[in-house]
Amino acid sequence: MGVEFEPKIVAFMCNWCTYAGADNAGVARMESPSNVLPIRVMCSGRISPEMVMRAFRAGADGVLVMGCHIGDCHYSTGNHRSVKRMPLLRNLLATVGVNPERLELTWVSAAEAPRFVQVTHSFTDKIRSLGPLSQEVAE
Amino acid sequence: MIDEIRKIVAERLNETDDKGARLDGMVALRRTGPAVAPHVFVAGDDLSTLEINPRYPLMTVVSRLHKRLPDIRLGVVARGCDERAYVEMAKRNQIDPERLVILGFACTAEEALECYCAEPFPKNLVVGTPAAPGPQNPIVAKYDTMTLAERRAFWKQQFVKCIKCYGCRNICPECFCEACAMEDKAWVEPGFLAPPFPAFHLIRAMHMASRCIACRQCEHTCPAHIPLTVLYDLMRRDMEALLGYVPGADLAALPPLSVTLEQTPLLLGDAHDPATIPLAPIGR
Amino acid sequence: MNKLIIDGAEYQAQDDQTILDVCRQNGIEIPTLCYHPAMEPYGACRLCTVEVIRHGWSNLHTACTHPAWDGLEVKTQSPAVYDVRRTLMGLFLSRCPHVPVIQNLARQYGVTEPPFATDDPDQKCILCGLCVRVCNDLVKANVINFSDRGIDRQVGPPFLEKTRDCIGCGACTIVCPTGAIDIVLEEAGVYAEKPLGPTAAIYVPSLQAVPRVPVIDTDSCIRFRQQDRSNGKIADACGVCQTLCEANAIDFDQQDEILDLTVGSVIVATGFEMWDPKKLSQYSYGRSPHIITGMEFERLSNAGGPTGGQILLSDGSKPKRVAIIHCVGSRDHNAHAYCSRICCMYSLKHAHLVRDKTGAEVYEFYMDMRAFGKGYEEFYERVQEEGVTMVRGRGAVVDVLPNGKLRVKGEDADLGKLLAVDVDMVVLSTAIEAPHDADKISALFGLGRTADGWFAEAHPKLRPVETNTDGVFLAGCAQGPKDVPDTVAHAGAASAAVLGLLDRGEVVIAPTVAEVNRDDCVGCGDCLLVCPYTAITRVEGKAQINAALCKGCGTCVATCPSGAIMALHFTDDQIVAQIDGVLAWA
Amino acid sequence: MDYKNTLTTCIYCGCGCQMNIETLDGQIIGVWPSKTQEISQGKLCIKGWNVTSFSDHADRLTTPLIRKNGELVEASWDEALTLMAERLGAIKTESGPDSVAFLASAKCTNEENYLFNKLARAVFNTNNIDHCARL
Amino acid sequence: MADLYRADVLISCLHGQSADLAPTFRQEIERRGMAGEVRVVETGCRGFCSVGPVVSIQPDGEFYVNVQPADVPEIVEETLVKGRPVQRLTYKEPTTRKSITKYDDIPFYGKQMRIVFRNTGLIDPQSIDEYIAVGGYEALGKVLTSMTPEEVIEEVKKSGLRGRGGAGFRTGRKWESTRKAKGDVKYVIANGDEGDPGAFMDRSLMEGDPHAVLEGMAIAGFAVGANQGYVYVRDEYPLAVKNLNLAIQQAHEYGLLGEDILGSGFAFDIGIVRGAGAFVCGESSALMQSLEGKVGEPRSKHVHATDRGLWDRPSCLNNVETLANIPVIMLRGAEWFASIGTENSKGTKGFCLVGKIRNPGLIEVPMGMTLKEIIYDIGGGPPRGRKVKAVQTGGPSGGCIPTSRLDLAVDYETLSQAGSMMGSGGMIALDDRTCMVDISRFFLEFLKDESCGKCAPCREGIKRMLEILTAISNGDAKMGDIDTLETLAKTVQAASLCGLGKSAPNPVLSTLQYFRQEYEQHITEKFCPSGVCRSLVAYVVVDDKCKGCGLCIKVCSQESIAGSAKQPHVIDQATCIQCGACFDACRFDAIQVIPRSQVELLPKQEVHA
Repeated sequence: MGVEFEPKIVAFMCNWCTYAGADNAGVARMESPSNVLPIRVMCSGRISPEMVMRAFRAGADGVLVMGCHIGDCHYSTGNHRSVKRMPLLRNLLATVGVNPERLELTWVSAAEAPRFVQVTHSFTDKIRSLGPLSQEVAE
Repeated sequence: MIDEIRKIVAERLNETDDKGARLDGMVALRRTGPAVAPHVFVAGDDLSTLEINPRYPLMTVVSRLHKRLPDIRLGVVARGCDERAYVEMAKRNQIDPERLVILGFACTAEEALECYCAEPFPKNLVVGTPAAPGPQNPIVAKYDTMTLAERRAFWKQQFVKCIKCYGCRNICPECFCEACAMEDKAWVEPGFLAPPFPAFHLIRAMHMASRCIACRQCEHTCPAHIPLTVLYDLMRRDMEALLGYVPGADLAALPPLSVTLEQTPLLLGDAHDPATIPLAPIGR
Repeated sequence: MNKLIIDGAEYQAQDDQTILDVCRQNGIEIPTLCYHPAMEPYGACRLCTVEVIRHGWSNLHTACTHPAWDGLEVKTQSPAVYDVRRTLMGLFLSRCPHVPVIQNLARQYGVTEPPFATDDPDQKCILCGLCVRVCNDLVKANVINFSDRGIDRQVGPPFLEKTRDCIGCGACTIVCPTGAIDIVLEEAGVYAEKPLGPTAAIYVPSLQAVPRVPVIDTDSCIRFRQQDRSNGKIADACGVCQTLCEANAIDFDQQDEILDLTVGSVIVATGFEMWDPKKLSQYSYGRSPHIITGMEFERLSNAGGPTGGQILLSDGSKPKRVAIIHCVGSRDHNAHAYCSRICCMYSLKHAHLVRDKTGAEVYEFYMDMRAFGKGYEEFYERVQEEGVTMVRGRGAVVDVLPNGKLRVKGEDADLGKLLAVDVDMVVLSTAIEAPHDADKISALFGLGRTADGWFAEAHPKLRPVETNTDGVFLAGCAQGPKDVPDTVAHAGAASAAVLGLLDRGEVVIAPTVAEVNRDDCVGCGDCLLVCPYTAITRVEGKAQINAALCKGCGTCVATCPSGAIMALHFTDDQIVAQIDGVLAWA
Repeated sequence: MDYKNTLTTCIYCGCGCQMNIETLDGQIIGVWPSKTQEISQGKLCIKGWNVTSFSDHADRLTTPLIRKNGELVEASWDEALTLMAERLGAIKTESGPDSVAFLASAKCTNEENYLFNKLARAVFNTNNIDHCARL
Repeated sequence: MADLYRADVLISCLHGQSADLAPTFRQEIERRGMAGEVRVVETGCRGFCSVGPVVSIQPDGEFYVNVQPADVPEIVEETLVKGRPVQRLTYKEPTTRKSITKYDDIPFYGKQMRIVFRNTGLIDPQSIDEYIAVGGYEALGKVLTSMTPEEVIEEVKKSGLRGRGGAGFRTGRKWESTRKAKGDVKYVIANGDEGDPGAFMDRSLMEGDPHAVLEGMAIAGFAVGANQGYVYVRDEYPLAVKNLNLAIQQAHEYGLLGEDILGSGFAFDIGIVRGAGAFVCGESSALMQSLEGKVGEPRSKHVHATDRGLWDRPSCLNNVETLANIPVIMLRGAEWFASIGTENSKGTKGFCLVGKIRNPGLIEVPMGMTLKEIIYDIGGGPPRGRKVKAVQTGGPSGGCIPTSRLDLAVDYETLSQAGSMMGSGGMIALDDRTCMVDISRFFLEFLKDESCGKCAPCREGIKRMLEILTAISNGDAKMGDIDTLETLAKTVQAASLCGLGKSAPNPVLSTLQYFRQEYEQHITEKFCPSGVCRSLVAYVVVDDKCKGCGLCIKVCSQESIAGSAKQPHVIDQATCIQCGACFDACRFDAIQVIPRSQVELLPKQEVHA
């Protein structure tokens, strides 16, 4: 019996908003899928394209980059850079045939614990439907 | 065309401008026997050896000289792509605009076609009449209809040829970094030939997002004949669509990825909800 | 210094002083009508006549004009002086029989009835010239002056016609001893400018003001108005306050200054604003003068307030029944979901005040009595003992009955049934909320906001006075509702936090900063553009990071194509290690 | 300012790709593949691009070094050659010609390799000779 | 050079009908072909108003009175041609009817000493040459060339000269304090305002001898260190203004005014400023306000004008009469001047002697002369059959001195002690036909209009005093009013700011002091013995005395007297307005004044305040 494919999703979370939101979700005992593997960074602007590609290279089936809403960034304009970089990277992935849906950028603030749970669930389901990345990027 | 260029170069080298300053040299190509290589002509040189083909990224020469000789004032015989290269390099302090005079000449129609060049002539046009822009690369033209799978196949089959000679990076006028992320083992683990797909190539593609001026040098110097400019033309298309930035067009325009949304805003979708930012079309 | 004898006692006088100055300085009573300390003595009413003996010669002179020469002997109450003043008052009383000032002065000198026939019984002007002098010499508007001569002399604008030059400053109405001039508010025309009316342009804002010093309202102050009207030509009008201020503490040249202070830390203590009960119509706020908010009740019961602290209805009578409704706009999803924390206790205080001051029945509608503080519970019991009826249930609706009474409807949870009470006055203990301009403040200091609109503290439990932005602290209700003791404690903590930074000389900053490897940096400058704190500058062609400014966000690390910038924490390697780590674990 | 592009051929393998070594006042500042040569047609491999990296590398030997009491010390050619001659000669005589092995470099010219070959085979009479290109 | 004349015809009293005398003389002289020999000069006022117009023929000195144009041919014929006096026209001594042909012999002039008016009436005021001819500007020359300012001041102090304006302040001391006052710009001001209704001596001086004033001012300027002088002249004296301007212009032409006068380096200029017709501007501080173009309103006295006067600069203000004395003092010396007058009132004083006397006119007498001498010797006493009841001196600021005190020697102190005041020099002889209440009311009426209204005692006090006097005069007053009047008067005098207010009560106080019973009679008996207060009197004919001569009928303007010749006449009380004309005309004392109450009640004639 084939083991159902459980996607591995690397979620880069900004320390001030998303990570705090995740923490609140936890505190509020809300359920979010374990597929989502959180990595805390100080700001979504810290995630370079190389970092995302490295995550894919390391076996991630999906990468979530989560940060503060525009204007809420603790460093005022960190998220401005990621909201420019990530779309270009998604297009680039599409250009080389990697499904761009595997990479998503979204904003979750500290107060939006319920939203955090909703985003993680929906992304996990999407990646599960896309299947493992290895299909697309054969060694 | 070449004779006219040689004549003007000769004049410029002997000219003194209004501030009484003279050019220390003119960067151009020189034929020595069978070979042609970049050379700095000075007043009194035999200009008959000055050539304009085969194309080399002369702005890299200018940048190297400007960095090492702080007072040198140079002229350069430049095509459209050289001038565009100069713009992006000057913008990133690799060339000092004060100490450079551009002597632009237009490419021929064949050259424009060969390079699929959208603007085969420089703004500082001195010699030659602008030719019609070349057509779009045929692969790029039909790219929107290609499905992800077709794309994967195309590039896997191309990138597998890559011998990691870093030629594309070395020849590129816009790749002026001392240390290169493509050699960083954190991103590209060493020891593989046919470097890891797609990381190795996408790193440079992402770096060239706001710099690639479509001079085609990388494709010409790739021993594996990988159609790199398809990748970069698509990247330039996405950049222009998303942020309205055309590398090499305007010295004053700020590098789009480094500045805030207020300075160069997103043209598509709403930054407040990244999900609204559309993807380039993908074939079904 | 001159020495002179007044009524037998010796006094000192400056050279430029008059006899009146010396007397007034030493409390010797001399009546005057046409004298004003801020103006040149005029000597018209002659009331200040005193007996002056010099070189043996005794003469009657007006004290206001006669210099206090050395060696003078002055008698201010001699019979001759008394006779002159008595006759003068007779003359004045005959001229102006119905002017109180004149009647009182006349009575002092035994003149109760006008000795002579009165031409014009309504006459109030005694031609003392104070108004003319203040208008010409002080205000410099040159609007009114004497016209005609002798007994026909009168005061008025040129040709006694309305003049556009009158700036409506009211100075003449203030100095006029008999109230013969008053300000007439005209719709348009002469007083189109802001009519000051007889209030002073310099005033103490309120008795509780800190510091309690007078301020000048430059819109009404004659000096500034004349300066504007004459665009600087008349720059020294009036200045009476300056001349009379013994501490000469008045400087007209002070300007508002906008100080650019470079400070190390900022405490944001922008407090709260009262929630507007009009937003929920069921309380009918605004539809009856007797439905007031807690703040308005405070003003009513304040001794300095309009009713001198008495709790009165609009018709001046005392209310017999008062209802106090808690949680108006608080704990209410149509307004503020949070509890405003302070209303329960001040509502109890209001109930006590009503009982104490009016003896009226008090109905207090509350859901939960949050008397959490030290001594609060005891106070709650005491208020109950004073006969306040506690109704445990939200005061839901207030209706204004046709007879002006107010019907408060609500639920009594203890009895489990609905309740309606007709009262004379309803006090709404309204919620408190973040100030209306909180957005501007948060943008200015990079402050976050919690869901309820208050500024976000760094950590609700562990760092209540700090914020996510270094050096910016919160104090008081800016961070959330709190009563006075909590506010004081909170503010104390904020100050301590600031003081902690002050004395240390160098500051410990978070280690998470970035650093440039100068060899790898090619000086392209992208990182300079990226840094929100301008912590990166170009030094000899290469980037350099000022560690004190760098907040460690890492955006520059991700931007640098050649990886020449390394973050000391959250390094690429560490993150990559985490990537491999989590993926390996899953 | 003396800027020169010297046409030369890559030493690392037999392809014989040509490139121009870019020098400024005698310092190597860059490498340009020769676009006019039919073989390389303006292309180079990774070695070709980095052909000049050894030229002023910090670890490059500039003089012979002799280990004296455990530490490598600079020495003159004469001293080094005489030392090698004595020792290698002694080893050969003590342990026979095959006790010495010769490792040549692909980066040397054919002539140099020919001489090296002669030294090994003719002087030391051993066939223990090879070169790094086969590593 | 003016050509020489054999004789001069000096014509005075240029007003009224005498205006055409000069042309008539000129025609006559022209007709006689004597134009080259005889000169006709329209000269200043000789002061003998009762007999004006007067003509005097120089150098012989014949003096003709009441000359009409018709007499001109006779004068020319007899005196100019034949050198014989025309007896018809000479002055006849009233009692002895003896003709006195020479000017000096006439008693009216005999007793006078004309220093201030030394030239008026003798020279042509519009000719500087004549002024110089009689010694004009000699004093200025002497001062500028041989004296220092301090010496000039010392001389004036030694002379004992006091202000002729009325206050009698020592002129020398005033000059000295002006000199000592700090400031390089100082002023000399000549007060020619002469606001008194009864005074006209300043006018005659300014019209008759303007240069005397100018020379006095120049000397004052030199003494106090002023380079600018102003003459403040009443606008109601146009001839004075004209003559003064002419004099200034001529003085400039002769280098006697302007820069570097007589080469002495001293510069002095004089401007004429015309008063705006306010009596109060006679007071120094009000005058200076008016000079500055402001409303004539006095300032408190503690700031002396000699320190801060005109435009806040040291200013020396003297009456024109005072200044006219200066040249004489400089020439004839202080001792000579000090020898004239009393112990502390030196020199002479001009008076305008008017009222119920035979010889009203402008006189100048040495201080110390008794009132009796002035009234009777100079003034010729009251007209036929009348008795002098009192003498009013000082105009509205002065007081009434009863006949019992006529032996009073006139000087500053004696007059003020007597409750009156030297004042401007007005001197009105009152007879029994003048009612003291009415005279006070008249002056207060004037002062009510002239009070500047600034200070309450003067403004309000005078109004109330006038109301009381009017009530008394109308018979509506009660006894207490007199005391109220007195206290009011005392308060106004004590508390008023300036001279006008302080002196305004003098007429009332002095009349109360000497004629209180007249006031009481007006109130208790409701009768005005002088017959002036109309509501209280009635005129009736005394049948037995009335000769029926009809004289009274002729003078009665209301035709209310009836009666046939030689029959006792009857006055119809209904139409009689009690003007008293019949009483004055009747030679047989047949008309008698009786209290109106005795006549059956007829509508009273109110006097309006």
